[in-house]
Amino acid sequence: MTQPKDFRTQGRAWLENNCPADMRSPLQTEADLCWGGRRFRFQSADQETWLRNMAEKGWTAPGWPREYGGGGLDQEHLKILQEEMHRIGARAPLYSFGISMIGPALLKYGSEKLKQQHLPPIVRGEIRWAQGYSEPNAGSDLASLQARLEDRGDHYVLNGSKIWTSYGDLGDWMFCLVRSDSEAPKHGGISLVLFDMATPGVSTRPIRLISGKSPFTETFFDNARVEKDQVVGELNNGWTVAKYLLTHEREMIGGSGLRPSGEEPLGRIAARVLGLESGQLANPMLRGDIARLEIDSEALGLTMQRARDEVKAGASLGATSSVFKYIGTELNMRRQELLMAIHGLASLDWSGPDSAAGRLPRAWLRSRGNSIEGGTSEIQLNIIAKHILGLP
Amino acid sequence: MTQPKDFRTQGRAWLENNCPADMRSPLQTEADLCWGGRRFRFQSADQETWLRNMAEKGWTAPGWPREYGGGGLDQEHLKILQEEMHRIGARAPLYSFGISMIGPALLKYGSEKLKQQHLPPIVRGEIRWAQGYSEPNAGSDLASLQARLEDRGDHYVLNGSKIWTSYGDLGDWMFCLVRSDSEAPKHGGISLVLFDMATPGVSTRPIRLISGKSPFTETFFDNARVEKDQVVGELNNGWTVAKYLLTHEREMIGGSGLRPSGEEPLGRIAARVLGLESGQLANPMLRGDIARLEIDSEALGLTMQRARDEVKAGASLGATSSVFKYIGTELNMRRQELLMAIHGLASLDWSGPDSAAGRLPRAWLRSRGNSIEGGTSEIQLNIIAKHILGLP
Amino acid sequence: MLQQSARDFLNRQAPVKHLRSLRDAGGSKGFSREVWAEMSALGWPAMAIPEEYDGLGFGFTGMGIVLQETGRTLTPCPLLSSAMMAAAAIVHAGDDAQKSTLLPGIASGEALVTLAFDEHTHHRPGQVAATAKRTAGGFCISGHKRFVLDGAMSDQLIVSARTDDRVPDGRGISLFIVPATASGITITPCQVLDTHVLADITLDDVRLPAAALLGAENEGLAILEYALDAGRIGQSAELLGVALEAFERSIAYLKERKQFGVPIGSFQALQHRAAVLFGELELCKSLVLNALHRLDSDANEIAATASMTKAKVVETASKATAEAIQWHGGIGMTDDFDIGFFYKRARILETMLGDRYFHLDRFARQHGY
Amino acid sequence: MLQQSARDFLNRQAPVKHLRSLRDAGGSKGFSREVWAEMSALGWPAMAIPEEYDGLGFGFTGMGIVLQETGRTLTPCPLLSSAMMAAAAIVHAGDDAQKSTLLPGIASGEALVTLAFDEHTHHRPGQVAATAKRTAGGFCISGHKRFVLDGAMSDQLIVSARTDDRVPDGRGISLFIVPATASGITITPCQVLDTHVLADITLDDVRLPAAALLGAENEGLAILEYALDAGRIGQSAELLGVALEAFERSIAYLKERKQFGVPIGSFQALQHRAAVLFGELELCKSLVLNALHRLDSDANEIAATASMTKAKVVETASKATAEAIQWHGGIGMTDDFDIGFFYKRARILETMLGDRYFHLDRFARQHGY
Repeated sequence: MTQPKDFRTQGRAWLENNCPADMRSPLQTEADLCWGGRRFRFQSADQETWLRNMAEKGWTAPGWPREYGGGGLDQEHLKILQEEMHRIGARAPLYSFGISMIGPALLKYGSEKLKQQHLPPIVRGEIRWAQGYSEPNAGSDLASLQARLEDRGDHYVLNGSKIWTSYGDLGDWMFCLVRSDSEAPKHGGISLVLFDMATPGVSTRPIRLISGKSPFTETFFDNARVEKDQVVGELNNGWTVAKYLLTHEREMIGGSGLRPSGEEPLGRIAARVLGLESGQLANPMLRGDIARLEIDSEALGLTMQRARDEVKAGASLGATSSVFKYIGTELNMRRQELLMAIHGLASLDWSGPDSAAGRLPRAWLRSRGNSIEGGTSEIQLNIIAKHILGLP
Repeated sequence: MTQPKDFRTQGRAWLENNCPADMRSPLQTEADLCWGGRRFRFQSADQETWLRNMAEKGWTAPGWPREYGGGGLDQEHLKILQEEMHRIGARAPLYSFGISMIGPALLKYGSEKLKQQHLPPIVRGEIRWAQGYSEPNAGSDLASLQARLEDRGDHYVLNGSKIWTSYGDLGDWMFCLVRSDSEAPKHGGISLVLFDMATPGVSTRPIRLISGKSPFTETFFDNARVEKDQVVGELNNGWTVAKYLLTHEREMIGGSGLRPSGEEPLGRIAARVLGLESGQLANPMLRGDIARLEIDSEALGLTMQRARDEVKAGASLGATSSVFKYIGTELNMRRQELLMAIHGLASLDWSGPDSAAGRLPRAWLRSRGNSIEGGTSEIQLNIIAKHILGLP
Repeated sequence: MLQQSARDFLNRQAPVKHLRSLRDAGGSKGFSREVWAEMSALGWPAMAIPEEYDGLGFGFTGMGIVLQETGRTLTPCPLLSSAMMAAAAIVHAGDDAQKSTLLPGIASGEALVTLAFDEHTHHRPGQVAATAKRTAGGFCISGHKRFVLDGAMSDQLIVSARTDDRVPDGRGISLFIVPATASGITITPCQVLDTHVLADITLDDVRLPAAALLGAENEGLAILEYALDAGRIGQSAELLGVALEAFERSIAYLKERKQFGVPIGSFQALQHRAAVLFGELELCKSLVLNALHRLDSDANEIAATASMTKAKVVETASKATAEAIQWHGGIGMTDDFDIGFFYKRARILETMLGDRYFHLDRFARQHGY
Repeated sequence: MLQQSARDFLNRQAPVKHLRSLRDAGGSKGFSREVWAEMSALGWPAMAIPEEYDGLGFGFTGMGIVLQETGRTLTPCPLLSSAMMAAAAIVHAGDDAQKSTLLPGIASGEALVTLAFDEHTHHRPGQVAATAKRTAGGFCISGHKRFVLDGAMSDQLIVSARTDDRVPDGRGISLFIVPATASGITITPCQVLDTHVLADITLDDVRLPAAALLGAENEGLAILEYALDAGRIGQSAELLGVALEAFERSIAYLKERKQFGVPIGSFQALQHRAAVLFGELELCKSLVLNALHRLDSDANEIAATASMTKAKVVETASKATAEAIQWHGGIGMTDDFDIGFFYKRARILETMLGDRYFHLDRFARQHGY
């Protein structure tokens, strides 16, 4: 591997040449996120170029092995790449549940065939993945699932439904937790299977949230065909894979507690919007809550970095992801509450010019789901109590 | 009964003539409290006079029936008396677990003999009562008690021990929860008995707290004799009496969340100690916490008044006492924390002149016990959840 | 009695699905004239208006009880803007002619009057840039008022404007009664979070007779603050209703919804949070009752009471409605389910007329620290 | 390694019962000279002192690790006052002569130096009434310093005094190295909550040579603030140890103590509170590590870091030690049981060098709001 110092020099030069200028500005709206996939429409030629260039280097998934299209970088080189991207304010070229969730699970549990088949298209942003975990009425009790996988000799068929599929209407493939043995005890008899969402018998219906948006769907399976080689890990051993995948999801969600890159610190926003009086925020009672949030957010960032360093040194993330999930989502909710308070009456506007078409209140409402999705806060606290603290 | 208006006029005149001037100033230290009892030493002749005068009118227990020495006042007259005492800043003539705890239980459950025997000396402040409830290692699980009452024909004998007896070393009589039938289920077989603490076989040992003071004792029973007529209510039915008595204790403890009468409001103390800058507290971050505490404390006072009005209208206090106990003790702990912050470095002084011999930090440390004694906060929340909200 | 009859009426005629249907119909009305006519027939807008002006003379306590019930059903109506706040200003400071002209209409519900005072994105009633200049026949007002409650549906506006630049902040402000149809007025409705409609109002050389002045010249801020405090107390009553309803629905859900084979209400962690919240709501009930009584008995001392009450009720309602979503889980996040409307309504009520920070600060200042 | 060896030593030589025995013995020493001599033999006071002055040159990170361990055992010692804060001031601002004279003694533990700066009942290092007047041979200092950490046991004091009245607040203050035995000095020890001893020090026309000036004249506040920030970070490390130990002892108790027939740690409400606290403690660990690294690498930018760290660690430690008492129940309130000492120590560490409110305010100011 290139020496770190050389890697930095070369990487910097490459980024300078290959990152379009427009891709070096902070994200303005959710529409600026590049999710890739068959149905994705690029917002601009620059957005597409940036994805292509990065995918070619394998830097959309820089830590994955080169044989599956990844960048093959170790922790030290990864950090350098992050720093250099941060230096020029480069946007992430691709947001992807393929990279953050199913990819790591395939790398750890998938057959060689599955890796070869799925990882390279993920790296290239060609296939967008949807998550099929929750079911209606199951809620936090994830393992009580009912979607049924039946063996039909040379293939399986799937019946049932899932709920809370993020952007299910835009997904190409789904990784889906199903019951493959209804006789087995609750946590046995579960499998993680993959299938194309264009398969006949798979359909979706959007769920409208209190924010007025529909980032989730329900997904229905009516005798949908699943190929036999699309089981991740062993049949009926999917709960293990699912739990591993959940730790990645939790850590990812926990990141919502950090200040979004490119966004002004809360205190500065408050000073700008509310004004100062003798150097202090004109709203003195708000100051303390803002300071506490900023400190906690900084502390979470330091803690996630520390955990990454420890993982690098051989520790397992495991239940710690529950700590990040819990704290990160609490912080994002507090942050959204404070943004509402900072913007005052303008924050109520559902459509007017002051609030950029209600972006602020919609983000505030959306954040309430943070402590529910990906395992409720209560579930995370249970996990911490049992698996970290060892309480009975 | 006297007309309210006349009662106010006559009461005011009587108080004017019978409340010594010294008894109209705020309490300075705990030593100013008049607890009465055989071992009590009056601080001053005025303190003794004030107790005698009030006891003669029955106004140490103004709501009790006149036949047992009480004042015989109804709610309306009680309120007038309170207002008139408040008007001249009169101290309470007597602090007494007899009045706040065992008295109401005797009035409701006691035999005529027990009422005649015990209530008048309580009104006169002649007998100081101690509470024998908690036992070592029982903690919140009050009903798991072990102190054993055995029938010896014409009397009982008691063996075992109690813990957390408030001022057990100064008590004259004890009301004591004991196991009278070891075969009965946990909440059955419990009795509430009364005995003189001078009875042979009863001894106490002080418990030193983190505040350095010893307001509690352990109490030991070694074949102590208990008379048969000193059972409150029926034998083995003491749990009912005990629970009734506890609601009174909880409401009393809840009162610790109110600003002590005669004490400055917290905000005013802070302004005096810390100073103001352009009309605001020089410590801007502390302001919010003080304001929240003052509001909560005011709200608790209004709520306790509302509950008293509802009890007057026929409602039962019951589980509501748990709300007061929980909130009141939380508020007192917050209040003590804020007092420490307001007094800054001076609050650390364990003995020096600035802190009046460590009064402030000792009160702060003592307050930590508020959420433990009289049933922990956790127990109160359980009671609210089950008995008020009806959660399963 | 009043409470029960209000509750029965609202559950029948304007439950939460009434709000939902208003929203789904779109438009800029914000409330239903039909429902308002029925409320008026029940005498609700007349409650706090003296009998001599065709009111019922019951005072604000009854109004608060009704507002608490509209909070439970989230029913949008101009009770707060017209029958409580505007009425309070007119009763408190109007002359006989103004009272006779305006109050009977407010009482019957046929006329709507609202206060137009905020000019910033934050509630700062003392910061007034709108001006009212003396003319031969009276005054000429220009300025820009924002976030006016029911501003698009009202017949009359009570507008704050600066009549004297030379006196320091807090004085030099006057109030004027302005017909919404007066020449020079432009009203732009703006829909907020939950379908309530606020208005942006510009006044461009609006000419008024001298009789339009409400109360003494330059002394309008005190009148305005009194009316706002009445409004804050009314809001607190409404918020209490919002919080209680969200809490009670959630407690019912905790008993019914099962997970891991048991009702989720059997989990002690949720039980304790529910119990703590119950206690906070008890405190809020007492504060609201107390504030309404004070408003009826001791009108000059209500500023500290209003801020104390609103600060506490807002924090509790915000907590209660957020917990309501959390306890409902995923379904609580969906638009199909009603609980999210409570969270939105609590936010609107918090933000208008000063949020928790505004009132904590005001409470502390009023107590000299 | 350092952590483990420190822990082993402290558990053996100075566990919590060491603090208890010091307290029960009374007196005004505050710490044990014998234990301090052993700590010194292990090189602890030498860690942050450069090698050229007989130190180990390891920087502050190692010191923080040791302080975290003394927090776990609540061991009183002058590591913070002398080897961290005074050393920081001297290394940062001292001239060669001062360094050569003072640092080797601090490193060996034989000399104790402490900062004397507070004059009020609240930590306000910029408000200095003590004066230092120029004399023929140097300076003459008068003033009253309060709450001086280890002030009764130190050999040298670093005293802040005003050298120029005419420059506005923040400048015009200078630091002086003053022998504790100098003529005109009166030292009165005062015992605080948990047996630690602070001192009240009056300086009455204390005459000093010119060489007593530490750093540039009139620029002492910046040096003092740097040394205080080092101290605040050291305190945070110690507080973290206090909090972690109280938390771990409590978790162990939750597993062992039974009520209603089950371990109390099986009650979900306590489990969740413990889990939340665990997360907060994880954040604190990261903040403390980060602050120590920053102190070693980037000495000019530590003010915001120090305030951020102390504000958060204080709130968490206060919560953790209070919960520790609560979870232990009645026994936690007794003096016989050790857990109360953690609560007391947390309070002292919070209050000295600025409490949570002080540092939240400072953090906000440093970030321009």
